[in-house]
Amino acid sequence: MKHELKLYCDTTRLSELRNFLGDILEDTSLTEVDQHQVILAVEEVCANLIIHSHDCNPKECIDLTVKKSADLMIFEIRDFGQGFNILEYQEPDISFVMKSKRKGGLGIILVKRIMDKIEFETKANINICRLFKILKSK
Amino acid sequence: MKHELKLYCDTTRLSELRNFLGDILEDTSLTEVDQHQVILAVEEVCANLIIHSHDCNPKECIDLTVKKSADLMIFEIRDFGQGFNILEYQEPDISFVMKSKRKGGLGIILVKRIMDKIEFETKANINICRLFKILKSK
Amino acid sequence: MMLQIEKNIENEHSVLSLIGEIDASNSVELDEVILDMVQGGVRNLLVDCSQLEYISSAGLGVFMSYLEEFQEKEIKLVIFGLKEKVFQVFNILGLDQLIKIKSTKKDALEEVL
Amino acid sequence: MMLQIEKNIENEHSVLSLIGEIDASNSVELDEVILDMVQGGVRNLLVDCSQLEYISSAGLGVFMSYLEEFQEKEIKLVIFGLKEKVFQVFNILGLDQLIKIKSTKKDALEEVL
Ligand SMILES: Nc1ncnc2c1ncn2[C@@H]1O[C@H](COP(=O)(O)OP(=O)(O)O)[C@@H](O)[C@H]1O
Ligand SMILES: Nc1ncnc2c1ncn2[C@@H]1O[C@H](COP(=O)(O)OP(=O)(O)O)[C@@H](O)[C@H]1O
Repeated sequence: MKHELKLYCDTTRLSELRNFLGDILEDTSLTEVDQHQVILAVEEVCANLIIHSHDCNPKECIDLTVKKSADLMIFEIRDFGQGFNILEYQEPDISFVMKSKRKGGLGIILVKRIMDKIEFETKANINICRLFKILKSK
Repeated sequence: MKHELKLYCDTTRLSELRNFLGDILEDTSLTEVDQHQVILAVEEVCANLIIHSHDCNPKECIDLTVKKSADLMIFEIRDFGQGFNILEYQEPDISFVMKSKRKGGLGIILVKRIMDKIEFETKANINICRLFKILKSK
Repeated sequence: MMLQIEKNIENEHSVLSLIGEIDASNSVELDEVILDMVQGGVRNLLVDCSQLEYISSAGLGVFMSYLEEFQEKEIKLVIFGLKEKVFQVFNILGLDQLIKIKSTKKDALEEVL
Repeated sequence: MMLQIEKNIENEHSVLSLIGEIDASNSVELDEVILDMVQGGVRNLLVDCSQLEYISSAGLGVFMSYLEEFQEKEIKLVIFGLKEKVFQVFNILGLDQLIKIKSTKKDALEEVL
Protein backbone atom coordinates (compact mmCIF):
# COMPACT_ATOMS: atom_id res chain seq x y z
CA MET A 1 0.00 0.00 0.00
CA LYS A 2 1.12 3.50 -0.82
CA HIS A 3 0.23 6.83 0.75
CA GLU A 4 1.33 10.28 -0.35
CA LEU A 5 1.53 13.69 1.26
CA LYS A 6 2.67 17.03 -0.11
CA LEU A 7 4.08 18.99 2.80
CA TYR A 8 4.52 22.75 2.52
CA CYS A 9 7.67 24.17 4.07
CA ASP A 10 6.10 25.72 7.11
CA THR A 11 6.70 24.23 10.53
CA THR A 12 3.07 24.77 11.50
CA ARG A 13 2.28 22.04 8.97
CA LEU A 14 4.15 19.43 11.00
CA SER A 15 1.06 18.55 13.02
CA GLU A 16 -0.68 17.62 9.76
CA LEU A 17 2.23 15.35 8.99
CA ARG A 18 1.85 13.65 12.36
CA ASN A 19 -1.84 13.06 11.77
CA PHE A 20 -1.16 11.63 8.33
CA LEU A 21 1.47 9.26 9.69
CA GLY A 22 -0.58 8.34 12.73
CA ASP A 23 -3.44 7.12 10.56
CA ILE A 24 -1.15 4.91 8.52
CA LEU A 25 0.75 3.52 11.48
CA GLU A 26 -2.39 2.71 13.44
CA ASP A 27 -3.01 -0.29 11.19
CA THR A 28 0.40 -1.85 11.74
CA SER A 29 1.71 -4.31 14.27
CA LEU A 30 3.95 -1.65 15.82
CA THR A 31 3.34 -0.83 19.47
CA GLU A 32 2.09 2.63 20.44
CA VAL A 33 5.60 3.53 21.60
CA ASP A 34 7.13 2.44 18.29
CA GLN A 35 4.47 4.23 16.25
CA HIS A 36 5.21 7.39 18.20
CA GLN A 37 8.92 7.06 17.53
CA VAL A 38 8.46 6.45 13.82
CA ILE A 39 6.29 9.57 13.56
CA LEU A 40 9.00 11.49 15.38
CA ALA A 41 11.80 10.26 13.12
CA VAL A 42 9.94 11.13 9.93
CA GLU A 43 9.03 14.53 11.35
CA GLU A 44 12.64 15.24 12.28
CA VAL A 45 13.81 14.67 8.71
CA CYS A 46 10.97 16.79 7.33
CA ALA A 47 11.51 19.55 9.88
CA ASN A 48 15.18 19.67 8.92
CA LEU A 49 14.28 20.00 5.26
CA ILE A 50 11.76 22.73 6.01
CA ILE A 51 14.13 24.68 8.23
CA HIS A 52 17.61 24.06 6.90
CA SER A 53 17.02 23.37 3.19
CA HIS A 54 13.96 25.49 2.46
CA ASP A 55 14.29 28.32 4.95
CA CYS A 56 10.65 27.87 6.02
CA ASN A 57 9.43 29.15 2.68
CA PRO A 58 5.76 28.07 2.66
CA LYS A 59 5.63 28.19 -1.13
CA GLU A 60 8.11 25.36 -1.43
CA CYS A 61 7.21 21.80 -0.60
CA ILE A 62 8.51 18.33 0.00
CA ASP A 63 6.92 15.06 -1.02
CA LEU A 64 6.43 12.12 1.27
CA THR A 65 5.52 8.64 0.09
CA VAL A 66 4.83 5.87 2.58
CA LYS A 67 4.98 2.28 1.37
CA LYS A 68 3.79 -0.48 3.60
CA SER A 69 4.15 -4.23 3.17
CA ALA A 70 3.62 -7.10 5.56
CA ASP A 71 6.94 -6.64 7.25
CA LEU A 72 8.42 -3.35 6.20
CA MET A 73 7.55 0.33 6.03
CA ILE A 74 9.43 2.69 3.73
CA PHE A 75 9.16 6.45 4.14
CA GLU A 76 10.45 8.21 1.06
CA ILE A 77 11.02 11.94 1.43
CA ARG A 78 11.79 13.85 -1.74
CA ASP A 79 12.73 17.47 -2.30
CA PHE A 80 14.48 19.66 -4.82
CA GLY A 81 17.53 21.74 -4.27
CA GLN A 82 20.70 21.56 -2.27
CA GLY A 83 20.76 18.04 -0.86
CA PHE A 84 21.82 17.14 2.64
CA ASN A 85 23.20 13.63 3.03
CA ILE A 86 22.12 12.44 6.45
CA LEU A 87 24.35 9.37 6.10
CA GLU A 88 27.47 11.47 5.84
CA TYR A 89 26.54 13.63 8.81
CA GLN A 90 28.51 12.67 11.91
CA GLU A 91 26.27 13.04 14.96
CA PRO A 92 27.77 14.78 17.99
CA ASP A 93 27.86 13.31 21.48
CA ILE A 94 24.87 14.24 23.62
CA SER A 95 27.24 15.91 26.09
CA PHE A 96 28.48 18.15 23.29
CA VAL A 97 24.90 19.07 22.36
CA MET A 98 24.31 20.03 25.99
CA LYS A 99 27.38 22.24 26.13
CA SER A 100 26.66 23.92 22.80
CA LYS A 101 23.41 25.40 24.17
CA ARG A 102 22.05 25.99 20.68
CA LYS A 103 18.71 24.33 21.40
CA GLY A 104 19.16 21.84 18.62
CA GLY A 105 21.29 19.03 17.38
CA LEU A 106 19.29 16.05 18.60
CA GLY A 107 17.14 15.40 15.55
CA ILE A 108 19.38 13.22 13.43
CA ILE A 109 20.54 11.26 16.45
CA LEU A 110 16.89 10.34 17.04
CA VAL A 111 16.33 9.40 13.40
CA LYS A 112 19.35 7.10 13.35
CA ARG A 113 18.41 5.40 16.60
CA ILE A 114 14.75 4.90 15.69
CA MET A 115 14.95 3.76 12.09
CA ASP A 116 16.38 0.41 11.01
CA LYS A 117 17.94 1.61 7.79
CA ILE A 118 18.48 4.93 6.06
CA GLU A 119 19.28 5.61 2.41
CA PHE A 120 20.06 8.87 0.70
CA GLU A 121 20.52 9.65 -2.96
CA THR A 122 20.38 12.62 -5.28
CA LYS A 123 19.42 12.20 -8.90
CA ALA A 124 18.54 14.87 -11.41
CA ASN A 125 18.31 17.51 -8.73
CA ILE A 126 15.86 15.48 -6.63
CA ASN A 127 17.06 14.43 -3.20
CA ILE A 128 15.58 11.23 -1.85
CA CYS A 129 15.87 10.19 1.75
CA ARG A 130 14.43 6.76 2.55
CA LEU A 131 13.73 5.64 6.09
CA PHE A 132 13.02 1.95 6.72
CA LYS A 133 11.23 0.46 9.69
CA ILE A 134 10.92 -3.28 10.09
CA LEU A 135 7.46 -4.31 11.22
CA LYS A 136 7.77 -8.00 11.86
CA SER A 137 9.60 -9.20 14.88
CA LYS A 138 8.67 -12.86 15.05
CA MET B 1 10.11 -19.36 2.70
CA LYS B 2 11.85 -21.05 5.57
CA HIS B 3 15.17 -22.90 5.70
CA GLU B 4 16.67 -24.70 8.66
CA LEU B 5 20.13 -25.86 9.65
CA LYS B 6 21.36 -27.70 12.71
CA LEU B 7 24.92 -26.60 13.31
CA TYR B 8 27.20 -28.65 15.52
CA CYS B 9 29.50 -26.71 17.81
CA ASP B 10 32.71 -27.24 15.95
CA THR B 11 34.34 -24.39 14.07
CA THR B 12 35.20 -26.68 11.16
CA ARG B 13 31.45 -26.75 10.48
CA LEU B 14 31.37 -23.03 9.71
CA SER B 15 32.12 -23.63 6.03
CA GLU B 16 28.96 -25.73 5.83
CA LEU B 17 27.06 -22.81 7.31
CA ARG B 18 28.46 -20.51 4.64
CA ASN B 19 27.39 -22.88 1.86
CA PHE B 20 23.91 -23.17 3.36
CA LEU B 21 23.54 -19.38 3.56
CA GLY B 22 25.09 -18.83 0.15
CA ASP B 23 22.48 -21.00 -1.53
CA ILE B 24 19.63 -19.10 0.12
CA LEU B 25 21.07 -15.66 -0.52
CA GLU B 26 21.82 -16.37 -4.17
CA ASP B 27 18.12 -16.03 -4.99
CA THR B 28 17.72 -12.61 -3.43
CA SER B 29 18.09 -9.11 -4.80
CA LEU B 30 21.15 -8.50 -2.61
CA THR B 31 24.39 -7.70 -4.40
CA GLU B 32 27.31 -10.11 -4.18
CA VAL B 33 29.00 -7.79 -1.68
CA ASP B 34 25.89 -7.66 0.51
CA GLN B 35 25.36 -11.42 0.33
CA HIS B 36 28.96 -11.89 1.43
CA GLN B 37 28.46 -9.55 4.37
CA VAL B 38 25.25 -11.20 5.49
CA ILE B 39 26.96 -14.60 5.46
CA LEU B 40 29.77 -13.10 7.51
CA ALA B 41 27.44 -11.56 10.10
CA VAL B 42 25.49 -14.77 10.64
CA GLU B 43 28.73 -16.72 10.88
CA GLU B 44 30.13 -14.32 13.47
CA VAL B 45 27.14 -14.86 15.76
CA CYS B 46 27.32 -18.64 15.29
CA ALA B 47 31.10 -18.73 15.78
CA ASN B 48 30.68 -16.81 19.04
CA LEU B 49 28.09 -19.28 20.25
CA ILE B 50 30.28 -22.23 19.30
CA ILE B 51 33.39 -20.80 20.93
CA HIS B 52 32.18 -18.72 23.88
CA SER B 53 28.92 -20.42 24.87
CA HIS B 54 29.57 -24.04 23.90
CA ASP B 55 33.31 -24.36 24.31
CA CYS B 56 33.59 -26.00 20.87
CA ASN B 57 31.86 -29.12 22.14
CA PRO B 58 30.91 -30.89 18.88
CA LYS B 59 28.13 -32.82 20.63
CA GLU B 60 26.18 -29.64 21.29
CA CYS B 61 24.40 -27.75 18.57
CA ILE B 62 22.67 -24.55 17.63
CA ASP B 63 19.63 -24.15 15.39
CA LEU B 64 19.40 -21.69 12.57
CA THR B 65 16.19 -20.78 10.80
CA VAL B 66 16.19 -18.44 7.83
CA LYS B 67 12.93 -16.77 6.80
CA LYS B 68 12.72 -14.90 3.57
CA SER B 69 9.96 -12.64 2.30
CA ALA B 70 9.84 -10.19 -0.56
CA ASP B 71 11.61 -7.45 1.36
CA LEU B 72 13.09 -8.93 4.49
CA MET B 73 15.31 -11.77 5.64
CA ILE B 74 15.26 -12.98 9.22
CA PHE B 75 18.02 -15.20 10.59
CA GLU B 76 16.94 -16.79 13.85
CA ILE B 77 19.70 -18.46 15.84
CA ARG B 78 18.62 -20.55 18.81
CA ASP B 79 20.64 -22.32 21.47
CA PHE B 80 20.29 -23.65 25.00
CA GLY B 81 22.26 -22.59 28.00
CA GLN B 82 23.86 -19.46 29.32
CA GLY B 83 22.62 -16.68 27.06
CA PHE B 84 24.71 -13.82 25.76
CA ASN B 85 22.79 -10.65 24.97
CA ILE B 86 24.50 -9.09 22.00
CA LEU B 87 22.36 -5.94 22.37
CA GLU B 88 23.75 -5.23 25.82
CA TYR B 89 27.34 -5.77 24.72
CA GLN B 90 29.16 -2.50 24.28
CA GLU B 91 31.55 -2.77 21.35
CA PRO B 92 35.06 -1.42 21.85
CA ASP B 93 36.73 1.14 19.57
CA ILE B 94 38.75 -0.40 16.77
CA SER B 95 41.85 1.32 18.17
CA PHE B 96 41.30 -0.48 21.47
CA VAL B 97 40.98 -3.81 19.66
CA MET B 98 44.30 -3.11 17.95
CA LYS B 99 46.07 -2.33 21.21
CA SER B 100 44.61 -5.32 23.03
CA LYS B 101 46.40 -7.74 20.66
CA ARG B 102 44.11 -10.59 21.57
CA LYS B 103 43.34 -11.47 17.96
CA GLY B 104 39.64 -11.00 18.43
CA GLY B 105 36.97 -8.50 19.31
CA LEU B 106 35.84 -7.50 15.82
CA GLY B 107 32.97 -9.95 15.36
CA ILE B 108 30.08 -8.15 17.01
CA ILE B 109 31.14 -4.83 15.53
CA LEU B 110 30.76 -6.42 12.10
CA VAL B 111 27.37 -7.92 12.96
CA LYS B 112 26.00 -4.59 14.15
CA ARG B 113 27.27 -2.70 11.11
CA ILE B 114 26.02 -5.24 8.59
CA MET B 115 22.59 -6.10 9.91
CA ASP B 116 19.65 -3.67 9.90
CA LYS B 117 18.13 -4.83 13.17
CA ILE B 118 19.06 -7.25 15.94
CA GLU B 119 16.80 -8.79 18.59
CA PHE B 120 17.71 -10.99 21.51
CA GLU B 121 15.49 -12.84 23.93
CA THR B 122 15.69 -15.77 26.30
CA LYS B 123 12.64 -17.83 27.11
CA ALA B 124 12.43 -21.13 28.89
CA ASN B 125 16.20 -21.60 28.70
CA ILE B 126 16.28 -21.05 24.93
CA ASN B 127 18.23 -18.07 23.70
CA ILE B 128 17.05 -16.53 20.46
CA CYS B 129 19.10 -14.07 18.48
CA ARG B 130 17.36 -12.63 15.41
CA LEU B 131 19.24 -10.80 12.71
CA PHE B 132 17.25 -8.80 10.15
CA LYS B 133 18.37 -7.72 6.71
CA ILE B 134 16.20 -5.52 4.54
CA LEU B 135 16.16 -6.68 0.93
CA LYS B 136 14.23 -3.98 -0.83
CA SER B 137 15.80 -0.67 -1.44
CA LYS B 138 13.45 0.99 -3.88
CA MET C 1 -4.43 25.18 20.20
CA MET C 2 -1.55 22.78 19.86
CA LEU C 3 0.45 23.78 22.92
CA GLN C 4 -0.69 25.34 26.14
CA ILE C 5 1.76 26.21 28.87
CA GLU C 6 0.62 26.91 32.42
CA LYS C 7 2.78 28.44 35.10
CA ASN C 8 2.08 27.98 38.79
CA ILE C 9 4.28 29.65 41.30
CA GLU C 10 3.88 27.81 44.59
CA ASN C 11 5.84 28.42 47.80
CA GLU C 12 9.16 26.80 47.32
CA HIS C 13 8.77 25.73 43.74
CA SER C 14 7.22 26.55 40.41
CA VAL C 15 5.24 24.12 38.35
CA LEU C 16 5.19 24.37 34.58
CA SER C 17 2.47 22.33 32.89
CA LEU C 18 2.97 21.45 29.27
CA ILE C 19 -0.27 20.54 27.58
CA GLY C 20 -0.39 19.30 24.01
CA GLU C 21 2.41 18.92 21.50
CA ILE C 22 5.83 20.56 21.23
CA ASP C 23 7.56 20.66 17.86
CA ALA C 24 9.76 22.98 15.80
CA SER C 25 6.86 25.40 15.32
CA ASN C 26 6.36 26.21 18.98
CA SER C 27 9.41 25.13 20.97
CA VAL C 28 10.35 28.79 21.23
CA GLU C 29 7.30 29.25 23.50
CA LEU C 30 8.72 26.72 25.93
CA ASP C 31 12.06 28.47 25.75
CA GLU C 32 10.55 31.86 26.55
CA VAL C 33 8.63 30.58 29.55
CA ILE C 34 11.70 28.91 31.01
CA LEU C 35 13.83 31.98 30.39
CA ASP C 36 11.19 34.07 32.16
CA MET C 37 11.23 31.82 35.17
CA VAL C 38 15.01 31.82 35.36
CA GLN C 39 15.03 35.59 35.21
CA GLY C 40 12.33 35.60 37.87
CA GLY C 41 14.73 33.72 40.15
CA VAL C 42 13.14 30.28 40.16
CA ARG C 43 14.96 27.81 42.45
CA ASN C 44 12.96 24.63 41.96
CA LEU C 45 11.32 23.98 38.63
CA LEU C 46 8.90 21.10 38.30
CA VAL C 47 7.62 20.34 34.84
CA ASP C 48 4.28 18.55 34.68
CA CYS C 49 4.21 16.50 31.47
CA SER C 50 1.15 14.43 32.27
CA GLN C 51 -0.69 16.10 29.40
CA LEU C 52 2.23 16.30 27.03
CA GLU C 53 1.40 14.17 23.99
CA TYR C 54 4.47 14.82 21.89
CA ILE C 55 7.85 16.45 22.00
CA SER C 56 10.31 16.57 19.11
CA SER C 57 14.02 17.32 19.21
CA ALA C 58 13.29 21.05 19.10
CA GLY C 59 11.59 20.84 22.49
CA LEU C 60 14.13 18.47 23.97
CA GLY C 61 16.85 20.84 22.80
CA VAL C 62 15.30 23.62 24.85
CA PHE C 63 15.62 21.59 28.04
CA MET C 64 19.15 20.54 27.13
CA SER C 65 20.24 24.14 26.60
CA TYR C 66 19.45 25.04 30.21
CA LEU C 67 21.04 22.11 31.99
CA GLU C 68 24.47 23.66 32.49
CA GLU C 69 23.06 27.01 33.59
CA PHE C 70 20.75 25.25 36.06
CA GLN C 71 23.71 23.37 37.47
CA GLU C 72 25.78 26.52 37.87
CA LYS C 73 22.92 28.46 39.46
CA GLU C 74 21.80 25.46 41.53
CA ILE C 75 18.33 25.52 40.05
CA LYS C 76 16.66 22.15 40.45
CA LEU C 77 14.75 20.80 37.45
CA VAL C 78 12.44 17.81 37.78
CA ILE C 79 10.16 16.50 35.06
CA PHE C 80 7.22 14.36 36.11
CA GLY C 81 4.19 12.56 34.76
CA LEU C 82 5.64 11.68 31.38
CA LYS C 83 3.50 9.37 29.30
CA GLU C 84 5.30 6.16 28.41
CA LYS C 85 5.61 7.05 24.72
CA VAL C 86 7.11 10.45 25.51
CA PHE C 87 9.38 9.05 28.21
CA GLN C 88 10.78 6.57 25.71
CA VAL C 89 11.93 9.48 23.54
CA PHE C 90 13.90 10.93 26.45
CA ASN C 91 15.20 7.43 26.96
CA ILE C 92 16.46 6.90 23.41
CA LEU C 93 18.74 9.89 23.87
CA GLY C 94 19.74 8.98 27.40
CA LEU C 95 18.24 12.26 28.66
CA ASP C 96 16.82 10.33 31.60
CA GLN C 97 20.44 10.23 32.80
CA LEU C 98 20.87 14.00 32.51
CA ILE C 99 17.49 15.23 33.74
CA LYS C 100 15.69 14.13 36.90
CA ILE C 101 12.52 12.35 35.82
CA LYS C 102 9.85 11.22 38.29
CA SER C 103 6.51 9.48 37.89
CA THR C 104 4.33 11.63 40.11
CA LYS C 105 4.23 15.17 41.40
CA LYS C 106 4.69 13.78 44.88
CA ASP C 107 7.95 12.08 43.90
CA ALA C 108 9.06 15.21 42.09
CA LEU C 109 8.38 17.35 45.16
CA GLU C 110 10.46 15.02 47.29
CA GLU C 111 13.39 15.72 45.01
CA VAL C 112 13.31 19.44 45.58
CA LEU C 113 12.37 19.67 49.27
CA MET D 1 41.52 -27.89 1.63
CA MET D 2 39.88 -24.71 2.84
CA LEU D 3 42.96 -22.57 3.34
CA GLN D 4 46.33 -22.75 1.71
CA ILE D 5 49.12 -20.40 2.66
CA GLU D 6 52.17 -19.93 0.46
CA LYS D 7 55.34 -18.16 1.53
CA ASN D 8 57.76 -16.66 -0.96
CA ILE D 9 60.89 -15.04 0.28
CA GLU D 10 62.13 -12.71 -2.44
CA ASN D 11 65.07 -10.28 -2.21
CA GLU D 12 63.86 -7.33 -0.26
CA HIS D 13 60.43 -8.60 0.66
CA SER D 14 58.39 -11.66 1.46
CA VAL D 15 55.10 -12.49 -0.20
CA LEU D 16 52.43 -14.41 1.66
CA SER D 17 49.65 -15.78 -0.55
CA LEU D 18 46.36 -16.59 1.13
CA ILE D 19 44.30 -18.99 -0.92
CA GLY D 20 40.80 -19.98 0.10
CA GLU D 21 38.84 -19.05 3.19
CA ILE D 22 39.92 -17.88 6.65
CA ASP D 23 37.56 -18.33 9.58
CA ALA D 24 37.69 -19.18 13.28
CA SER D 25 38.72 -22.76 12.51
CA ASN D 26 41.97 -21.89 10.77
CA SER D 27 42.96 -18.30 11.59
CA VAL D 28 45.62 -19.74 13.89
CA GLU D 29 47.42 -20.99 10.77
CA LEU D 30 47.69 -17.44 9.48
CA ASP D 31 48.91 -16.34 12.88
CA GLU D 32 51.64 -18.97 12.96
CA VAL D 33 52.93 -18.10 9.52
CA ILE D 34 53.12 -14.41 10.33
CA LEU D 35 54.81 -15.10 13.67
CA ASP D 36 57.35 -17.26 11.84
CA MET D 37 58.14 -14.52 9.38
CA VAL D 38 58.52 -11.93 12.11
CA GLN D 39 60.89 -14.21 13.95
CA GLY D 40 62.73 -14.77 10.68
CA GLY D 41 63.35 -11.04 10.52
CA VAL D 42 61.01 -10.04 7.71
CA ARG D 43 61.22 -6.32 6.84
CA ASN D 44 58.63 -6.01 4.09
CA LEU D 45 55.59 -8.26 4.15
CA LEU D 46 53.32 -8.31 1.13
CA VAL D 47 50.13 -10.30 1.45
CA ASP D 48 48.62 -11.52 -1.79
CA CYS D 49 44.86 -11.84 -1.30
CA SER D 50 43.91 -12.26 -4.94
CA GLN D 51 42.72 -15.79 -4.19
CA LEU D 52 41.24 -15.07 -0.77
CA GLU D 53 37.52 -15.77 -0.97
CA TYR D 54 36.54 -15.08 2.63
CA ILE D 55 37.93 -13.75 5.88
CA SER D 56 35.99 -13.53 9.13
CA SER D 57 36.80 -11.46 12.21
CA ALA D 58 39.11 -14.20 13.47
CA GLY D 59 41.42 -13.64 10.51
CA LEU D 60 41.12 -9.87 10.57
CA GLY D 61 41.97 -10.01 14.27
CA VAL D 62 45.25 -11.74 13.45
CA PHE D 63 46.33 -8.85 11.22
CA MET D 64 45.18 -6.32 13.80
CA SER D 65 47.20 -7.95 16.55
CA TYR D 66 50.48 -7.37 14.68
CA LEU D 67 49.98 -3.75 13.65
CA GLU D 68 51.60 -2.15 16.69
CA GLU D 69 54.51 -4.56 16.69
CA PHE D 70 55.08 -3.92 12.98
CA GLN D 71 55.11 -0.21 13.62
CA GLU D 72 57.61 -0.51 16.45
CA LYS D 73 59.88 -2.82 14.49
CA GLU D 74 59.40 -0.85 11.28
CA ILE D 75 58.11 -3.87 9.41
CA LYS D 76 56.10 -2.80 6.39
CA LEU D 77 52.83 -4.65 5.75
CA VAL D 78 50.97 -4.25 2.48
CA ILE D 79 47.92 -6.24 1.44
CA PHE D 80 47.13 -6.44 -2.26
CA GLY D 81 44.74 -8.01 -4.73
CA LEU D 82 41.68 -8.09 -2.44
CA LYS D 83 38.49 -9.11 -4.16
CA GLU D 84 35.82 -6.42 -3.89
CA LYS D 85 33.64 -8.44 -1.48
CA VAL D 86 36.59 -9.09 0.84
CA PHE D 87 37.83 -5.51 0.60
CA GLN D 88 34.41 -4.28 1.67
CA VAL D 89 34.75 -6.22 4.91
CA PHE D 90 38.04 -4.44 5.68
CA ASN D 91 36.20 -1.27 4.76
CA ILE D 92 33.25 -1.75 7.14
CA LEU D 93 35.70 -1.80 10.01
CA GLY D 94 37.83 1.02 8.67
CA LEU D 95 40.81 -1.33 8.50
CA ASP D 96 41.69 0.21 5.15
CA GLN D 97 42.75 3.22 7.23
CA LEU D 98 45.02 1.17 9.46
CA ILE D 99 46.54 -1.24 6.94
CA LYS D 100 48.08 -0.33 3.58
CA ILE D 101 45.92 -1.89 0.90
CA LYS D 102 46.86 -1.86 -2.79
CA SER D 103 45.21 -3.23 -5.91
CA THR D 104 48.16 -4.91 -7.56
CA LYS D 105 51.43 -6.48 -6.60
CA LYS D 106 53.18 -3.75 -8.56
CA ASP D 107 51.51 -1.03 -6.45
CA ALA D 108 52.30 -2.98 -3.30
CA LEU D 109 55.95 -3.28 -4.27
CA GLU D 110 56.16 0.45 -4.83
CA GLU D 111 55.09 0.94 -1.21
CA VAL D 112 57.98 -1.04 0.20
CA LEU D 113 60.82 -0.14 -2.16
N1 LIG E 1 17.93 19.06 5.33
C1 LIG E 1 19.03 19.68 5.77
N2 LIG E 1 19.64 20.62 5.01
C2 LIG E 1 20.75 21.25 5.42
N3 LIG E 1 21.35 21.01 6.62
C3 LIG E 1 20.78 20.09 7.42
C4 LIG E 1 19.61 19.38 7.05
N4 LIG E 1 19.31 18.51 8.03
C5 LIG E 1 20.25 18.70 8.99
N5 LIG E 1 21.13 19.63 8.63
C6 LIG E 1 22.31 20.08 9.41
O1 LIG E 1 22.59 19.10 10.39
C7 LIG E 1 22.51 19.67 11.70
C8 LIG E 1 21.99 18.67 12.70
O2 LIG E 1 20.62 18.37 12.46
P1 LIG E 1 19.73 17.87 13.66
O3 LIG E 1 20.42 16.75 14.36
O4 LIG E 1 18.38 17.56 13.13
O5 LIG E 1 19.67 19.08 14.66
P2 LIG E 1 19.04 20.53 14.48
O6 LIG E 1 18.27 20.55 13.20
O7 LIG E 1 18.18 20.70 15.67
O8 LIG E 1 20.21 21.46 14.49
C9 LIG E 1 21.65 20.91 11.54
O9 LIG E 1 21.92 21.86 12.53
C10 LIG E 1 22.03 21.37 10.14
O10 LIG E 1 23.22 22.11 10.19
N1 LIG F 1 27.74 -16.28 22.52
C1 LIG F 1 28.55 -15.72 23.43
N2 LIG F 1 28.63 -16.22 24.68
C2 LIG F 1 29.43 -15.64 25.59
N3 LIG F 1 30.20 -14.57 25.36
C3 LIG F 1 30.17 -14.03 24.14
C4 LIG F 1 29.34 -14.57 23.11
N4 LIG F 1 29.52 -13.81 22.01
C5 LIG F 1 30.41 -12.85 22.34
N5 LIG F 1 30.81 -12.98 23.62
C6 LIG F 1 31.76 -12.10 24.32
O1 LIG F 1 31.88 -10.88 23.61
C7 LIG F 1 33.23 -10.67 23.19
C8 LIG F 1 33.29 -9.97 21.84
O2 LIG F 1 32.82 -10.80 20.82
P1 LIG F 1 33.33 -10.56 19.33
O3 LIG F 1 33.17 -9.11 19.01
O4 LIG F 1 32.64 -11.52 18.45
O5 LIG F 1 34.89 -10.84 19.39
P2 LIG F 1 35.66 -12.21 19.69
O6 LIG F 1 34.66 -13.33 19.75
O7 LIG F 1 36.60 -12.32 18.57
O8 LIG F 1 36.35 -11.98 21.00
C9 LIG F 1 33.86 -12.05 23.21
O9 LIG F 1 35.25 -11.98 23.40
C10 LIG F 1 33.15 -12.71 24.37
O10 LIG F 1 33.73 -12.32 25.59
